[in-house]
Amino acid sequence: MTMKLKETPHKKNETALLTMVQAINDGMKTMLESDETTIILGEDIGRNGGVFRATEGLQAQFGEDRVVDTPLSESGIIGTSVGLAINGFKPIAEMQFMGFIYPAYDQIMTHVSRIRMKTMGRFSVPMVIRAPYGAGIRAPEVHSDSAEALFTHMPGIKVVCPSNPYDAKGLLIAAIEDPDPVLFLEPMRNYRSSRQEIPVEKYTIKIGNGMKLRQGEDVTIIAWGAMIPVAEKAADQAEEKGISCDVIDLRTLYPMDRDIIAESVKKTGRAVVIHEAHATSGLGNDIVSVINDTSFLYLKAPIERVTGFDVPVPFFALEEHYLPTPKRVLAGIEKTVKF
Amino acid sequence: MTMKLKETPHKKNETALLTMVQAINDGMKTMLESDETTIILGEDIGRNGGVFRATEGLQAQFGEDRVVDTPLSESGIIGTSVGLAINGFKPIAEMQFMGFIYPAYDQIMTHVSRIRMKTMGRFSVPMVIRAPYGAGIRAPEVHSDSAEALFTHMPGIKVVCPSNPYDAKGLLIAAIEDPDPVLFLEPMRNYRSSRQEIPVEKYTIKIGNGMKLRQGEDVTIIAWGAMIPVAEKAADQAEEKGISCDVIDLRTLYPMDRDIIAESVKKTGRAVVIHEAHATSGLGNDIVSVINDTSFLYLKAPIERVTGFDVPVPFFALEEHYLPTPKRVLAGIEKTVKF
Amino acid sequence: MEASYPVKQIIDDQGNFIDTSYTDLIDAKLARHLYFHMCRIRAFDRKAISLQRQGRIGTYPPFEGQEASQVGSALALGSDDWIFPTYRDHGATLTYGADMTRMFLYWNGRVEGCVPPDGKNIFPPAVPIATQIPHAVGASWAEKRKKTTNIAIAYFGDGATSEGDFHEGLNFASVFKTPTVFFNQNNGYAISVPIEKQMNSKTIAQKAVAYSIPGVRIDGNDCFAVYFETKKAIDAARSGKGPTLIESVTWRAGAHTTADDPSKYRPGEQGKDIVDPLLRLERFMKNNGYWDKEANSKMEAELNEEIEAAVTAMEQFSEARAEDMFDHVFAELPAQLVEQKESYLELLKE
Amino acid sequence: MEASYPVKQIIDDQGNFIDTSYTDLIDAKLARHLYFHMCRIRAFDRKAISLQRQGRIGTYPPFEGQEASQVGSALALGSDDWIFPTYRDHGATLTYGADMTRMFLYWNGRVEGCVPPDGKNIFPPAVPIATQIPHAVGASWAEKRKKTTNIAIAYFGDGATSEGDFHEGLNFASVFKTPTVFFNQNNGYAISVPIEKQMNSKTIAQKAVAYSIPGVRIDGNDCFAVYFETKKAIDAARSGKGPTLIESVTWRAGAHTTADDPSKYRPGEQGKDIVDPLLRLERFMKNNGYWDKEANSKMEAELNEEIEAAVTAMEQFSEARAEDMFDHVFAELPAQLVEQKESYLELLKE
Ligand SMILES: Cc1ncc(C[n+]2csc(CCOP(=O)(O)OP(=O)(O)O)c2C)c(N)n1
Ligand SMILES: Cc1ncc(C[n+]2csc(CCOP(=O)(O)OP(=O)(O)O)c2C)c(N)n1
Ligand SMILES: [Mg+2]
Ligand SMILES: [Mg+2]
Repeated sequence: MTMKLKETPHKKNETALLTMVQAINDGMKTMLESDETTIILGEDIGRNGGVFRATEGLQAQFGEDRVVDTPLSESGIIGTSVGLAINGFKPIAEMQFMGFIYPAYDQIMTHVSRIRMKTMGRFSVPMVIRAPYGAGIRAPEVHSDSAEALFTHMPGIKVVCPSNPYDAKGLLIAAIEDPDPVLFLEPMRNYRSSRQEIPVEKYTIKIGNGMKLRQGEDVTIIAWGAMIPVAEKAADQAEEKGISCDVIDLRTLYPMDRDIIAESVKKTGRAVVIHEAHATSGLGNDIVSVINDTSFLYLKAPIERVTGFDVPVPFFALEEHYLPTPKRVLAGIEKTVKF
Repeated sequence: MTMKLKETPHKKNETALLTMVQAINDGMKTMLESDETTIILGEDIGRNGGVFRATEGLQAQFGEDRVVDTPLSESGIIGTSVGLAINGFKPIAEMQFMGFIYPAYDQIMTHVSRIRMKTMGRFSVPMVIRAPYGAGIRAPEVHSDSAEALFTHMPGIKVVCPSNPYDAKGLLIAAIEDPDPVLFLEPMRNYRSSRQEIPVEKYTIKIGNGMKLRQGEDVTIIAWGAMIPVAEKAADQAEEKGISCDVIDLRTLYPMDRDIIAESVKKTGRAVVIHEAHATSGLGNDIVSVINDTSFLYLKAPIERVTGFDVPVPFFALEEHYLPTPKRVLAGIEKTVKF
Repeated sequence: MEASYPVKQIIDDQGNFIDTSYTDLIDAKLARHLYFHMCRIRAFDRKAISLQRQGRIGTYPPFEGQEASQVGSALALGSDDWIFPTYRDHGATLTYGADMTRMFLYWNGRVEGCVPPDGKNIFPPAVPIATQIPHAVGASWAEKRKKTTNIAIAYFGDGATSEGDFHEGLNFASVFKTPTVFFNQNNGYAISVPIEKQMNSKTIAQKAVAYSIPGVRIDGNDCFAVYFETKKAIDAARSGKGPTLIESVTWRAGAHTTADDPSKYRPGEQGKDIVDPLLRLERFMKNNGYWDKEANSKMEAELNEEIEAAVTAMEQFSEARAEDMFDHVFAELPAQLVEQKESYLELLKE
Repeated sequence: MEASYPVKQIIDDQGNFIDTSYTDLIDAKLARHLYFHMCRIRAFDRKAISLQRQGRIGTYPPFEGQEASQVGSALALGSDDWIFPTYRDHGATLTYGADMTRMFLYWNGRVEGCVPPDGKNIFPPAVPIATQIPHAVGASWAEKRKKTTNIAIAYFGDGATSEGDFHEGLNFASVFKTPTVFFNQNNGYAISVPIEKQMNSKTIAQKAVAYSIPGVRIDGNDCFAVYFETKKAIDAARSGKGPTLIESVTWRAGAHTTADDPSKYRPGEQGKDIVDPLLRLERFMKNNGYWDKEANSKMEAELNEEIEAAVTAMEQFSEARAEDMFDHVFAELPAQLVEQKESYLELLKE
């Protein structure tokens, strides 16, 4: 279909002080303006602007045809998005919480991720599935899941998870422009926890590249999304004890930046992996494998994993016990150092 | 409800020569006879006896009330089974192929696995979900998935996967008698590939225990289900090259028998993990972590993973390229030994 | 289609009989019984909202406006029946016998809030929309298999009808003729989405046609219509006639939850014309001389006491234990969970 | 309900007009056009079965008995429309323009079989039941957004109506008034499960009531009824009137697939009374003097040639390449996939 480009001109280097959820809103706005084929679908994303206000104001600006309140039907949202995507549109589908993506799991597993493969590229599904994830906001049951590993185990879809406003906008725009489906995970706890000066103009961050947040010598800490502040705090406390840490924000969970991990672990010889998903079959195990495959001879101690426990995310009175804390991470750091 | 016990008396030590699918049928028959609360639900499991004949003859013997042909509705099958299970029954739900379990993923993830937790044990869901899995039988698209990791990452459900007729019957009966939900994975390729003399009477195999298939000194090979014959062949070929292998059949994927792995790797110092699921976020990474956690100082070489590739299971003309072969496993063995 | 599903009413907004065939069936006792429970759950609901505002409980979904639907249907149940509520149906479960202290605990993030009193078949509120519908079908199917006359009732909203589980559950119920009552509260909205955007059909009752089961549409703010129509559906289920879909047309007077702001999406005037179900019953009682001022103020005082006592009990309830996060995942804890638990409890001690 | 959805017919089993309003609309050209395609796909179907028996292709699901439904509906489509078939609807896709060689390749486990001719909007057959229904809704929604008059047709079976995606797809279509035709082939069985066990409703057409969209029930073995009723639904969709649910009542004459044995679950006499759709059309053509014996045997010879040529092309098709397993997962291969691919190709060389 025709693609009228009507970029709103921004002064170069102009920036705005935004929270992550505002940056995500800005990223969608940017693409709705620049690409007529983008269309947002989801529950309560229109008038209401989404339960987290991520789509605030977008329906008013772009109309009900491009910012669509759908029925309460996740499989319907993803299934119809597949049809829109193979026929010229770029759907951005919002799952209200990651815990509610499961009804759409079949559509994502058997179609979204496989259509390019099963048509040798004749059809493709350039779509983004946005999902707020994680515990720590005193939400009801099932609202706090962290299920990235269910999608990194699904060839054909990329999985991205920013930890700050700048990365959120740049990665979201990259995801929308990606020719393949991308699951875009948004750490609810970071939505408003901090602000950042970010460019008003359109920019992208390459999917697949991690980011070194700080340089250290003794231990490599690997985390993403909502666990980044936890990693930083733990690293601070470690510094006080004279342990200096490399802190890596993976940013993309699939395809994973193995080089940034290997490069760091070859230097430090020790690694602590943090995620809030369950330990068993969590992505932390993949990182252990990456290190096993790339840095075996450099390892001075077993790799430590500090993760959510192998229990369902508990009701919120106990969620702080479920989540990795700086204290638990620090214990892991010291364990590797004292090994 | 009343539980009339009407065990059909079997002569002690009486055995029968059965294929795996016959052993599974025998296991269900045994439980239907001994426990009136067991009920089988699934698509085409009645008159038709299941597309693999696993329920052959059971409806004729036990009636349409206990062996129920359901509508074509996986979420309906699992969702109603939850209701049956919390109200006195032990449903054995058949998913026709593992690739068709995805529509029921939400019910399994948010209810089957969490009901005991969310009611502190007041309600529980003693049910078994049977699912034939794996590639190699020239089946159509989606019929060949191997998705165990999507369930080992789900606290509250156990995952079992036998590789031979004897284990299949014993583990299935244990699963049916288990107070908690069990996903019972059946390797289609092993359904009729071999026969075994197995006890006619009721017996169980403890869920959670792996099995050492052969003793060796140089390398530990860890596999399960359809990969066991591949592991055995590779071990044979390794023997010819003077490399002796410990071969472990995990049998239960969650909870995993970490002791049998650690005990072996501490002896051999080398490990090759085999599974047909995709490498990324596959269970092989968990095993790498188990070894990292338990046997770090004993490792002489990086752990090798020989798995399905990070691509959707291809259409059957290419499936043999997707699956781990003895040749690929042998290459992995030699790599660890020559490291 | 709408025409073939007229809204059944027994009394009008002024509290006068519309359907006079019920004049003998409705007496002071029944009216007061319904009124008591509607007042009770409203008092609970308003207390919960204020507790949330004070930060004494978590996010809370009020049901004000739906009291007639929830009380009328819950009182129609028998003591051995099964009830499968959503997060907004604790008016129904409290009426059916759920413990008020535990109800407050639930909304304060305590798993203890899901544990029903012994012998009460009250399932935890379904959070994933519509997932409880097949559960109700299965539980009632089990009763049928046991040859009892017990039934199950599933509560769900207008938005829930868009989910696959609604469809799959009703199809199973119709095929296996299970004793299930599908009690839909059409309160006009699914969070911000009005029913016109949720579905193209003007009624929810007509969706019963897809399964060839009875569908009825009732005035969900007329507690008598709710009570007697639900009873009919329950009796049909008990007597082996299978499931019924009830559309109880009501109104969510407040916000979706205490975290929601309806002014963003709901025209201010909308719903203004709807007569509060409690007022409507009050008018009926006055019209029929069932109104007893003293008794009422006494009742209100007692309800207030009950609720304050429950709040106190909630706040004095034993601290949440980290152990409980591990102990109820399986009947028997696997080794790795034992390890995770012990090492974490160790760390807590430090 | 059944009464309100009578089976629409244009000709009877003897090939005589029932609905004479069509006498002017049906001429020799149309009859021969339909007959040609029905013969063509039947010849393909029978050839595929024999190839499977000889182990020259994999498991195969025959559609014999459903030719009128598949050809009648496919010929009603326009060249820019979208078609979303199941694994049993290649009679329809072949008629619509799918490549016969690639069709054989598909059933021989070759992914190349899913690639449609350029410009043909033929989606790969849906293997997970009912999942294609929302796809058709989305693709037709896209056409509506582009302001074209193109539509999408979704094929699915009686069993598919039990899945959540059937319900969610039809609900979306009704809410967004998408130009979608839901073409249900009620062939009596879902593998071994007869329709009476699949649903409680006597018809599938009545399920349209749940969405307040038109539902029609047609004789799926009457190629004219299928053709003209599908055309009506398509025209309605093109002109902005939204979706239609068509129940095409037909019969699966053979096994579910070549791996299935219907004698295990289907009474031998069942279906014996059903007149083969090709014979029925042949009778009609004879009754109306459209039958041309020579032309027919010529046609059969030509079809035979076409099919043999396609089989040869399938068997001479280039070998399946391991590379293809990797190369189409993403537009650009991630590093770890490049590594997996290269190391595997290395190993193959050894
Ligand atoms: C599967 C799923 N998707 C989304 C949500 C988020 N959510 C919670 S309540 C709600 C609206 C439900 O509306 P309705 O069924 O009408 O019930 P009501 O809230 O009006 O009582 C939504 C979308 C959820 N809980 N589960
Ligand atoms: C989600 C899912 N569950 C189960 C199956 C296995 N299966 C393949 S075809 C079929 C029956 C389909 O019946 P129907 O919809 O009537 O179509 P028909 O085969 O009669 O053309 C089943 C159960 C599947 N393919 N997908
Ligand atoms: Mg509602
Ligand atoms: Mg069928």
